[in-house]
Amino acid sequence: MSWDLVATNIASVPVLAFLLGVLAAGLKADLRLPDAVYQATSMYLLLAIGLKGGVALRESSLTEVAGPVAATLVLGVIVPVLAFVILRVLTRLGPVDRGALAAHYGSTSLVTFTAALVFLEASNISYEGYVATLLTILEIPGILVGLLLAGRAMSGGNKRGWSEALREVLLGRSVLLLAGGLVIGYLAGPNGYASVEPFFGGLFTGVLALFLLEMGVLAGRRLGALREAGWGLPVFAIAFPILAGTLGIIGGLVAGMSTGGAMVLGVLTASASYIAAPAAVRLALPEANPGISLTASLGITFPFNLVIGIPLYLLIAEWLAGIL
Amino acid sequence: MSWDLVATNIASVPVLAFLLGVLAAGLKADLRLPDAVYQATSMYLLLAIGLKGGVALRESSLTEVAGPVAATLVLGVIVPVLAFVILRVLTRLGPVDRGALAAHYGSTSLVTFTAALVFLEASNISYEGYVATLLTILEIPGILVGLLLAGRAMSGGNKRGWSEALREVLLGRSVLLLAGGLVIGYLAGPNGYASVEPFFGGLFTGVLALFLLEMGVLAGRRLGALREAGWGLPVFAIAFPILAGTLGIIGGLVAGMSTGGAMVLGVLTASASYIAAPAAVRLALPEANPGISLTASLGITFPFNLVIGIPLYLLIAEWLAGIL
Amino acid sequence: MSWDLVATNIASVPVLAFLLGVLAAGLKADLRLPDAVYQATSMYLLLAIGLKGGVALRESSLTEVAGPVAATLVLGVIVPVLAFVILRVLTRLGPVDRGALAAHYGSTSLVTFTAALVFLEASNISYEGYVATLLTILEIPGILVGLLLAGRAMSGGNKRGWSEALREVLLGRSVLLLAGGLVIGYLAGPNGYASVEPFFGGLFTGVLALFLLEMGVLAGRRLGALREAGWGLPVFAIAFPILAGTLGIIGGLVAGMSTGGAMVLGVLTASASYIAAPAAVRLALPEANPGISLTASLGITFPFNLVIGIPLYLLIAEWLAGIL
Amino acid sequence: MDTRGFVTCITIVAESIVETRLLEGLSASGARGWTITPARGSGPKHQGMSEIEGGSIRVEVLASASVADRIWQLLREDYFTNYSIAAWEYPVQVDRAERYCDPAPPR
Amino acid sequence: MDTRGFVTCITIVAESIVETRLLEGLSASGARGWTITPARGSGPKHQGMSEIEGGSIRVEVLASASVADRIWQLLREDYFTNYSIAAWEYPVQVDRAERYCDPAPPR
Amino acid sequence: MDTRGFVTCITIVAESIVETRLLEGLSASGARGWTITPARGSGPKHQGMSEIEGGSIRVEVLASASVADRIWQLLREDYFTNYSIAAWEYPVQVDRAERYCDPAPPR
Ligand SMILES: Nc1ncnc2c1ncn2[C@@H]1O[C@H](COP(=O)(O)O)[C@@H](O)[C@H]1O
Ligand SMILES: Nc1ncnc2c1ncn2[C@@H]1O[C@H](COP(=O)(O)O)[C@@H](O)[C@H]1O
Ligand SMILES: Nc1ncnc2c1ncn2[C@@H]1O[C@H](COP(=O)(O)O)[C@@H](O)[C@H]1O
Ligand code: NA
Ligand code: NA
Ligand code: NA
Repeated sequence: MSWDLVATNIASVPVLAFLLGVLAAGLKADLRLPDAVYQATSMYLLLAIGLKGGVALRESSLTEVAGPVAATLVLGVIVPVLAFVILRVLTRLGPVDRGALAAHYGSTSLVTFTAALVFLEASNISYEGYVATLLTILEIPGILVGLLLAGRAMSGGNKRGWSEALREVLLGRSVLLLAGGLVIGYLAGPNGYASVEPFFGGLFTGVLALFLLEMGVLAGRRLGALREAGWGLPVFAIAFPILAGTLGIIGGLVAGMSTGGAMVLGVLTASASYIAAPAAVRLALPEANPGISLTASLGITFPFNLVIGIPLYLLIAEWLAGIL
Repeated sequence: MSWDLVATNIASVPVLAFLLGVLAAGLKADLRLPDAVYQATSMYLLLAIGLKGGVALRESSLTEVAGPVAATLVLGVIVPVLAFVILRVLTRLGPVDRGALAAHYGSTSLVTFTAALVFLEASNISYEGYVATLLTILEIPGILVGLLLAGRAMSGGNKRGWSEALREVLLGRSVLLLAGGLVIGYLAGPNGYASVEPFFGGLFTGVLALFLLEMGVLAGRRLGALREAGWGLPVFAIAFPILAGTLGIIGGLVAGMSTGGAMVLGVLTASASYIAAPAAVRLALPEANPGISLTASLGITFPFNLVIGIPLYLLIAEWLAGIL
Repeated sequence: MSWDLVATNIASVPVLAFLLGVLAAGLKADLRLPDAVYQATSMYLLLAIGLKGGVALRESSLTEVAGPVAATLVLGVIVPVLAFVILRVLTRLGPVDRGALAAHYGSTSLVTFTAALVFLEASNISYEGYVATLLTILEIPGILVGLLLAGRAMSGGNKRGWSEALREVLLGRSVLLLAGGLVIGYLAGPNGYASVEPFFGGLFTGVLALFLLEMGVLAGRRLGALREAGWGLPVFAIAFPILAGTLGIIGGLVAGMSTGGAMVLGVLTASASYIAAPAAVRLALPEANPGISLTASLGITFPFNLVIGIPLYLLIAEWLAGIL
Repeated sequence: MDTRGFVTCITIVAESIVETRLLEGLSASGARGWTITPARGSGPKHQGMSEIEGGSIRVEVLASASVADRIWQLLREDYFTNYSIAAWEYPVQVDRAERYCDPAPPR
Repeated sequence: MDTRGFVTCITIVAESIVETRLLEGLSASGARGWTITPARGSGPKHQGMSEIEGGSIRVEVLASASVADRIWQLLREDYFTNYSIAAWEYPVQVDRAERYCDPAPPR
Repeated sequence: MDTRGFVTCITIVAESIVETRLLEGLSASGARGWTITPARGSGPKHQGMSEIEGGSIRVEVLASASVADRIWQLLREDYFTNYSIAAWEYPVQVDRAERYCDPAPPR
């Protein structure tokens, strides 16, 4: 694999800020953003991604988008099922914890997606404007499938928790701000967007860097909890994203997306949720140990994708685009 | 009335963000900004408006400003008195609650004012740079007149509460930041402003959009409380702004302002306070039910002005400018 | 001294915002930023200074930087010792409180440094890009020397407090974000920085203005506590910065820095810490009265440097550059 | 009118994710009000979830002894097993005791 | 030196708009200190004001029984009728009891 | 299984700068958990430090009486003289009392 790409990716300010955060966590130093600012920053990122995607969506025809949307929905079902099955082989976890992990890996990570876009833009590689739509779509089905897989295993079943979890996913911040941003961007169009571009566009990479500093601290702390896990979980948390990412890239290419676009879809399937999924899982599957899922998704998969995965998926996409 | 103007206004990112907030409130979803960020954002908007107004003020002569300032002061007395009287006809509220409402409608709404400026700029209609001065001036008298009207009705009278309320109005954030910003902008001038323009100028519309998302949630929740009120209050909350706005426009035109400037003065008189006034009223008139005033000003008048009022007042201003 | 320079400095938006904050504190009005936003803003400033400095550092050769770094280290030892000795003459404070003050004045103030850069840029005076490195270096030794001076006087000695204080200084936010930013900026280089420039560069002066508004409130409150102190402390808090600043300027010129660069080093030695030092001192020297150090450093020295000191140090630097 | 009286104050520290559900449960148990403060903490079972999802909440409920018992019941049945929870109660004296104990039937 | 003793802890939850006034009142009633935490909540009279003006505050005051009585008096006279307030008291044990109860004459 | 029992609740208000040290001390005294809320306040000795360094913290610790005594000891030895601290204790009733009082040997 081309270490140049990895080097380019690592030498970007957002990724370096992330590594600073990991280092700070290792030193037990306090570099976390205040909670209120962390919340506001994540709202900003969601809305900014949505708005930009909405403006771009105007330029896409329905036929153009239909294929990738269908591919995304299929991937939203396949990926968590695969995760559930593979975890049975790799670990001794029970079905509830495997379902919880499936929900995390079936869903997706906004920040990984965002870092991939920043990487593509820095590398002058184009991608379809409607990828933010795919991000929004992939948020949901993976979580639901994961919950269902775990639920089959559960005796009584907690109706209350399920409806709360459904609500949490459908009406949570992630989906509302992404979907809302898409609609607003679509309606406002390029002219309307121009007036807010200095805020939602110009600042984007800088705000992402600040956010990744915080995510680095969180990931670093999770990494510390790793010692308690066995071998199966870390292996899963690195190998599964490569598998799922490759599936996503294939799906994107088959659906007719460009190399850059297919790579982004690969990043979406490869990345694991650490915001929407943990909340929903905590409500619907309180028996699951939240530490396991978070250590895997936030402590291992997230840094792996951010530093190595992103350039790797681009290489895979370029390679597969040559074959298919 | 020209639906094109309304459509242009609605299709702007800030107004759409507001509507997203209202929708989220309806769905009982949590899209509120963290409180600390909400506070900071409103400080930013106040300071930014003040600074820009202060720079513009340097280019205005005293004679030019004197007339509009006088008109604003007169309107600051007339509008709350009118509100107090009209509420006696339309509702069964006692004098204390009517005084409270008069204080809200006599004062003004920063965000409505700001949205009006953004609308005018998007429509390429010019307005006088000193309008931020009028905003600062109108903050105060309306509240005091409203409190006096209610106070006449009260027996003992709460000296303590009155002096606190006065302090709250005169030394509250709104007035201090607006007036402080005006002075700073005036002293720093265009050169000094240039260095902070990317922050206070460039980001302005984007930050406003984020703030309006939050205001949409607050307004939406208030809207929900509407069912408990009778018919009189909603009628007042829509009809009175049109009346007061028209008076403001006439005042502006008579004082020699341009069409755009007169429209802005109309927006100031038409809009109702939901930050400075509620605080002052709560201290000076604790007997008043704060729910009534907030439902009217924040739940009805604010959305009405933001979506329909702003283009409407421009039409009225253009029409009256042709007549007068 | 040239009042023109002072006037130019005062008429800048950040300094005027500071004065507004002082005024608000005098009026007992509440213009403080919410705590979370204050924390985030100071993280932003530290990281932004570090990043910019890191990018600039790439263009400096090691030989070029070695002299100024050595000068800074020497100043980091001399300045607190001088402060400790002079305080014995000027005040009746015991060794513990004098050591605490020495730690504050031996370290440095990020915001004063930042305001000096903004001032130099507004005046089109160039300075060496590596000054942020000197800032980072000077953060630490002054605090340690001050603690040692006080510690000699203490009987038992609080081992626990000392190691905590050391940790607080070395792994506190100031040092980690400045040093981290330097490394990130160095690695990312001009290309990597370009993508975050609108955030960390463009907004810088505006964010500084908002931060100084808050600092004005804090300084103004401290100023209020001044009446309780005698004459010695205020005299020290104004005279010592001039002395230390002159030493810093001489050090800079001798080490081969430009006039602008030497002036910045003078600002570093002249300014007193009010974030890193207070925390470290509180942990290592709990017997010291924190009110004394904060009143001097935040209530007197900080406003003095910001308003008068900055142009004064430039004049001294220009004058000494002509002589040496 | 002196309406002093004793009521029970239950303090509950919980992961903030369960806030909506918990408040509904309190209401259904007959509580007529509560006060929430943001919190964070550590305990024997700490699962590190709260650090990501907005920390914990600390809920204080003033209620009659019987409502308090129903709240303990609720906590035992729905929360202690799977969630990070600490709770304690003690008697407090209030004015206008009827505000906290009105015999409003549990919803 | 063991200076343990019992004092009264009054907790007051109030709309944050009245903070300045309330603290002056506590001071005038003889309280020598207080601790404030941010809060939000719900109660039988909730008027929805706090949601806009920065929520509520939760004030704890340790004081002697007589100062506590004066504080209850203050609440009854100036706050209960028109403001959203909850308050409760209970006895607590402290060290250095004189810090909380010094016979400083009410200002 | 009804495991109700009484434990001691100590509340400590301290400058936030001492948080790390204080929590280590609590742990060493045998406390098995704590709950922290952000706070600010005023007291007879207030030194105005907290206003810059992130205010105060309010720490609640549920523990056995003997652990509580060790915590008081800690406060007296290391904190009362030089730091701004207020602390008070009172008995509370809990469920699952063993969670708070396990005879874990003090570390
Ligand atoms: N002994 C204790 N004293 C005070 N708070 C506690 C104690 N134990 C647990 N808590 C609180 O309850 C939460 C949940 O504890 P746990 O269920 O052990 O994870 C912790 O985060 C603390 O906030
Ligand atoms: N039963 C209760 N338990 C705890 N806090 C309460 C209770 N009732 C009221 N409160 C608090 O007091 C505030 C004012 O209540 P109210 O006067 O009913 O609006 C609420 O916002 C709550 O924070
Ligand atoms: N009488 C009191 N009631 C409640 N809290 C207090 C009291 N006295 C002091 N405090 C708290 O303890 C902190 C330190 O007090 P002090 O040591 O006097 O500076 C204050 O900031 C308050 O938060
Ligand atoms: Na995925
Ligand atoms: Na008005
Ligand atoms: Na210095």
